[in-house]
Amino acid sequence: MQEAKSKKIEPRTTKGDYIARARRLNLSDEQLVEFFSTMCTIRQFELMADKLYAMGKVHGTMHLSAGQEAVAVGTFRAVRVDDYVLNHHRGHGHFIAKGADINRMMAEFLGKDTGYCRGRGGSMHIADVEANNLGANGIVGGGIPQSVGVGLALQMKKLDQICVVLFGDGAANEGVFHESLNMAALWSLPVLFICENNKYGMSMDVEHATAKLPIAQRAEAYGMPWAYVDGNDVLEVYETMIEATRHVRSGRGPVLVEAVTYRYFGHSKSDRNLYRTKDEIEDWKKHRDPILRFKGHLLHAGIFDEAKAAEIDAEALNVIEKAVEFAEASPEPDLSTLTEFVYA
Amino acid sequence: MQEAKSKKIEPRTTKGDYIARARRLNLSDEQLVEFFSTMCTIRQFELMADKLYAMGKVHGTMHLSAGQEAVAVGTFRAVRVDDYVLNHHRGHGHFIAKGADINRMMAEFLGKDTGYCRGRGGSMHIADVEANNLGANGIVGGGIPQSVGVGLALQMKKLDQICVVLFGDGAANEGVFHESLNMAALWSLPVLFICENNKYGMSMDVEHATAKLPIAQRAEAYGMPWAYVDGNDVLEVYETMIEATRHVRSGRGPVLVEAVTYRYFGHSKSDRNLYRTKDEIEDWKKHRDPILRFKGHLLHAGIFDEAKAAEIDAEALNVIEKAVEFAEASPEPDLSTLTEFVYA
Amino acid sequence: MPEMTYLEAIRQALWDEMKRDERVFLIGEDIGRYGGAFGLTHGMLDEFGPERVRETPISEPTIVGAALGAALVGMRPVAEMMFMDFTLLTLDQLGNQAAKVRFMFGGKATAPMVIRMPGGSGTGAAAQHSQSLESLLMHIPGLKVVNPSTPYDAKGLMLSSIRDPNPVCFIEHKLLYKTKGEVPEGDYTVPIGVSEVKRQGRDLTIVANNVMVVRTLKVAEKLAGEGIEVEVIDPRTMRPMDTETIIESVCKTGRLLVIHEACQTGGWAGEVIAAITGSRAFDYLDAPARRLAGKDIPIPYNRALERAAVPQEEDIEREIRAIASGQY
Amino acid sequence: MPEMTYLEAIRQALWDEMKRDERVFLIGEDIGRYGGAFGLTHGMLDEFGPERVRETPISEPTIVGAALGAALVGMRPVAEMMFMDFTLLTLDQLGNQAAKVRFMFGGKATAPMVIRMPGGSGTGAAAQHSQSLESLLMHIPGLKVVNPSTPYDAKGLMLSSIRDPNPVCFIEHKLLYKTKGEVPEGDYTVPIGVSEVKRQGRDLTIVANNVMVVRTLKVAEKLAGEGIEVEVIDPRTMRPMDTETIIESVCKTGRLLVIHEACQTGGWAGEVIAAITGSRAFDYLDAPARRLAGKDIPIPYNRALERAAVPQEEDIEREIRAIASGQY
Ligand SMILES: Cc1ncc(C[n+]2csc(CCOP(=O)(O)OP(=O)(O)O)c2C)c(N)n1
Ligand SMILES: Cc1ncc(C[n+]2csc(CCOP(=O)(O)OP(=O)(O)O)c2C)c(N)n1
Ligand SMILES: [Mg+2]
Ligand SMILES: [Mg+2]
Repeated sequence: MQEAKSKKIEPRTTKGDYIARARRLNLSDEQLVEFFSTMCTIRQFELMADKLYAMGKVHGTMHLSAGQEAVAVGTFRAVRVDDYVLNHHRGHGHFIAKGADINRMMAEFLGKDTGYCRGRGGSMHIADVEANNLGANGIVGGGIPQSVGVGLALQMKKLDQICVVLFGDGAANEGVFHESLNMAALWSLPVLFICENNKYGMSMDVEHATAKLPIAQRAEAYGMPWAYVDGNDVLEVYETMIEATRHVRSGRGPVLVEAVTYRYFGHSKSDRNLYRTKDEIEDWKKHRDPILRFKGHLLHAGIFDEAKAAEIDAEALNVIEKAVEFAEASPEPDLSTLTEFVYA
Repeated sequence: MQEAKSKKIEPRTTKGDYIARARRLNLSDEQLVEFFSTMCTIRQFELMADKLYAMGKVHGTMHLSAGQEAVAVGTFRAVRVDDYVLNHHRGHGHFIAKGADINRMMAEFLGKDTGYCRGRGGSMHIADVEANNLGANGIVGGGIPQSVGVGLALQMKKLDQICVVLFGDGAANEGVFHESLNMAALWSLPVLFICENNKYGMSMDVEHATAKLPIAQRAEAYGMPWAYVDGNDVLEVYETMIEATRHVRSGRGPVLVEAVTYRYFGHSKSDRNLYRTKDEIEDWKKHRDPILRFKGHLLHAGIFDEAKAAEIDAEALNVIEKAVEFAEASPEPDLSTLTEFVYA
Repeated sequence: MPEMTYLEAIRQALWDEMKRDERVFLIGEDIGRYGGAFGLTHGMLDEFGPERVRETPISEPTIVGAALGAALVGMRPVAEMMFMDFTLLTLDQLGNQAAKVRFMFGGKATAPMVIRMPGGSGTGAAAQHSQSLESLLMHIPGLKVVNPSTPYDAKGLMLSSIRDPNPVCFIEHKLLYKTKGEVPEGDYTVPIGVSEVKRQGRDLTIVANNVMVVRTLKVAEKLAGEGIEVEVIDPRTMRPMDTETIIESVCKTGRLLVIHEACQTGGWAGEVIAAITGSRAFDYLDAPARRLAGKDIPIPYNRALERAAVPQEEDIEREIRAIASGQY
Repeated sequence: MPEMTYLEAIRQALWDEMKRDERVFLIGEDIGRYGGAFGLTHGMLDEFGPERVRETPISEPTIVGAALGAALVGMRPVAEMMFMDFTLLTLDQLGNQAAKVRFMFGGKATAPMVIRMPGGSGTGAAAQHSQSLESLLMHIPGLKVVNPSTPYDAKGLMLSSIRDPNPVCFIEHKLLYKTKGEVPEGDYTVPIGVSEVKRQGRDLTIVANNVMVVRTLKVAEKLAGEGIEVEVIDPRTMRPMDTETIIESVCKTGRLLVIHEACQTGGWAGEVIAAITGSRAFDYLDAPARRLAGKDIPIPYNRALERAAVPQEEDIEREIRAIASGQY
């Protein structure tokens, strides 16, 4: 009989002054400001996406991640640029944090030929394979089994990259979650499973979808270490992911991290928010917003002042506005190319 | 956050004299002899099936359960006759224990019109819907999600029957296992999940297929009680199933029981047994055979003597031989009915 | 007769049948408070409660498997796949289990269940939320495949589907949800397996399904002004398919065009053409049977590409004109 | 040229390609010591080790998903579905993911992967282990579907499939595994998308796949003695399908019969008939195109029923005679 080898990974530096934690993690002022700035960029991207949709400029559907920025930034600052990522449908933030070109993202969002997928994919299928970004997915849980294959390939090639796969609280109830965790654990694959628990799968709250919480404890069934973190605290996410990636990269097998967060917008364009209260949303926005909280810490530590913070946010908006300009000026895909790209 | 409510169900009466245990479970001599006799019938059925196959009388494939008789009898003596069962491919024993007509089973095995499925199903699809036997399944794990639906129906109809679903150690790695345990636990459905761990899924030994053992502990991920029992001890199986069905029937939700056992024959007709040693098989046959062990206890307690035991076994063989006669004398399905039964 | 939308007509059928038959229940994702991705089940949770409007975790294979299990023991589940594309996750339970259980068990099992599934493109939902997969489902014996194009048919066919003792794939089209039509208030059924001639004409027989029926009828009206009289047949149920109505029509018109949104290669137009070719209508065919179908590509996101991927009115018009002018 | 079985030919292709290209690996259930349910991968574990002969838990969706993930990052996985029927468990990863990933990503992703899948009836394995599902797979753009009938084609097509940059469904037939034929030792390929005329004839064009090619050729030889000369075309790859070869043949013979084991309704015979009807061959057709296909039922267990469920030599003979005598 095999021994259980699960353990809950606890962030080491939860005590004490917030910025002191950052120091212990060797994060410089510049890095902290960059965390803030990237979170602002993500937020501005999502606000703009919503605005463009309201203006009738977006044909398709979209899933916005405003409120979840800390998971994206905390994760992608902890993993390496050359690590692989398999993303889910609510993936704008992850791609921005991974360093995607905002212009090409926005162009894809607007279905333009200059977009990452030449307008074929849209919001739900943004990918940048050259940058080891293996794409968002319209099928809930669709990327999870693919992470097993990426992990296998990395292991067979004896490379030290890892594969990060992101999915929601709802996705953790798909069968492939079970199959893939079992296989990844069995073969000690370099896969970091990240469950972004934003409390709802569409309208289904996580307590009514999941027999036992936290979701992360499911890792124990496979003898896999797990962590359960405040996904709205970018430093806590970062620290946990540093721990988790160290484990995964060292060949000791996969880890499952659950990051608790909250989405501000409706699930998608069809959402009328009937399943949750305005109060609940407002409460998260006021008291637990990942950007406001982090800004507070930076202000408190004197790393920047309000004016600088506002300037950074303005610059983020500027980047997004430029991206809209770029996207709007970009050509539509040529109709004559309609049937291309089906086969290599 | 929900509290974990898992617990391992421990048989209460593991101590002391074997037959004393039976007494505490209110089992009469007659019942114990019937346990023995039914195990013999199952064994003889499987031996005969193998013989018929060797004689070229069986067209299709088959999966024999010789060695696993105690799981079948221990389970189906603990559940009620009107409980539902969803079975897997290695299901002859379960159906016999549930009380199926041996003649009609044998006729189905030989593809005859008098068989349970009028020769359409064969070994892998024996069913007797009228007797709440919802059939074997050729798809590994195929019955598991159906148990959720049966459980739902029973709950909605406020009936006190339960649904027993059987599957192998290999099947527990299919995605539907996860989905179904989650749903059944979430809704406290009256489903008894029984994982018959015979150490191999075809040639794959359970240690190389399962990231963490025992399989039953996976129930904890769903806050579900579980038990891990010696599947070759009919009394231990029976006792655990009595406990488990009491829990399930009382509306407190599903239970997962893993019963460890061993199959003597190859996986199916294509098996050359390359993945395990003869010694291993012989060891199980000699030292852990469920029928020999149980017989030893009955002899020791003077419930019957060797002559009576031999007589019972001979009678079992007789029943099987009669079934073969019945089946062989039965007509083939009429070719003119080929396209019937597709639609109701 | 009251006017209502296609979406309302389906809801009314579900509602009425749940009132009438307590064995009927809904099972699926976000079908309660949210009302489903398209609002179709809106209000039903309040009316029927969470037990009969059973919201599930995101576990499609087990949704279909659970529907099957419940059906086998006497319930009448109506499961929802939020998008038809997700049916691909469930084809073991649907195709290996539900479709075959009656046959495998020698006629002794009955699985009365409905799987609703909105298909089709036109909403910018891209490749994984826009497919038309009826041709796959039609190929699996044991399944029935229903596919209404009007509110009237939608309600009548849903009532037939729930009452049918077999697994029925009930295919809706997203673009039809808001289309309106007259729908009787009370109980009526449209039989499964009966085509309808939606428009009579002498020059050309067109067989089309769901949204293509609507597009074809529009074009047909336009061309009637020019003296081209097209007969439009809506099979309404893809399996079993009532080919007799098509055969008769072709015997009259001598020409056949099949139009569907599903990709052309392996699509059901082939089935119709083979069936007609193999029938007495062969001798009446004055020209080769034609098909106008979706391109052999996944559905693209970009609006113009998406439009171009499947037959639009202008394509249908062009094709009919070509046929009428004897171009083939 | 050495003789070998269809099964050995496929094994040799896998073996040689794994020697030649270290990116190639096998993944599936019981493919190691057991050698797969049919012994096809027998000996490969010893030769290539457990990393490249990767035995998995029983988790089909993740087997295909893992193959896709590995392919996306430069490997060349060959996954095995023990029986084609189990492919229905994987159609999300195969149809929604692998088939579409290149298109959705605007041409920027490549998924070179092979899924082997033995199909077909005739072994008493009943409804869930005997299906012929090529018609489903053919309908999904982005997939290639390969389906050899001889040892020669099997090896040559397997080499082409592994080297192809797209997801390829490689369909084998259980009854063909033991059939023998000449197979060159060395490296050669049979191109994907090229039909082969397996027998020349002037009276009737027959298109058949896998085991039906073998049966048809036998019948053809027999009837040749009576002066009926049948032309037999094996498409070899179902998608892309080389219809040009069929068109040319029909222009010559004036008659078309399509034979497959897959169920008739929605089967690929419809695709061939529609394609030929819509081609220049229409004018040469002297009689309606016919199809002879599996019955529209799940495969029964009983041997006689099972035999009767799909076309056998006597059915093929009867059909050819009927056509030759102008009965249609
Ligand atoms: C297989 C599948 N089932 C259902 C859907 C419809 N759907 C899209 S997102 C979603 C909710 C997903 O919830 P979660 O995984 O928690 O991610 P979140 O949207 O909350 O970020 C649903 C049901 C889908 N796209 N794919
Ligand atoms: C979905 C599916 N995958 C694979 C198979 C082939 N197969 C039949 S039985 C079996 C092993 C099952 O192992 P387990 O669940 O432990 O049951 P056991 O045979 O040991 O009783 C396999 C791989 C199948 N029938 N269905
Ligand atoms: Mg969520
Ligand atoms: Mg087993």
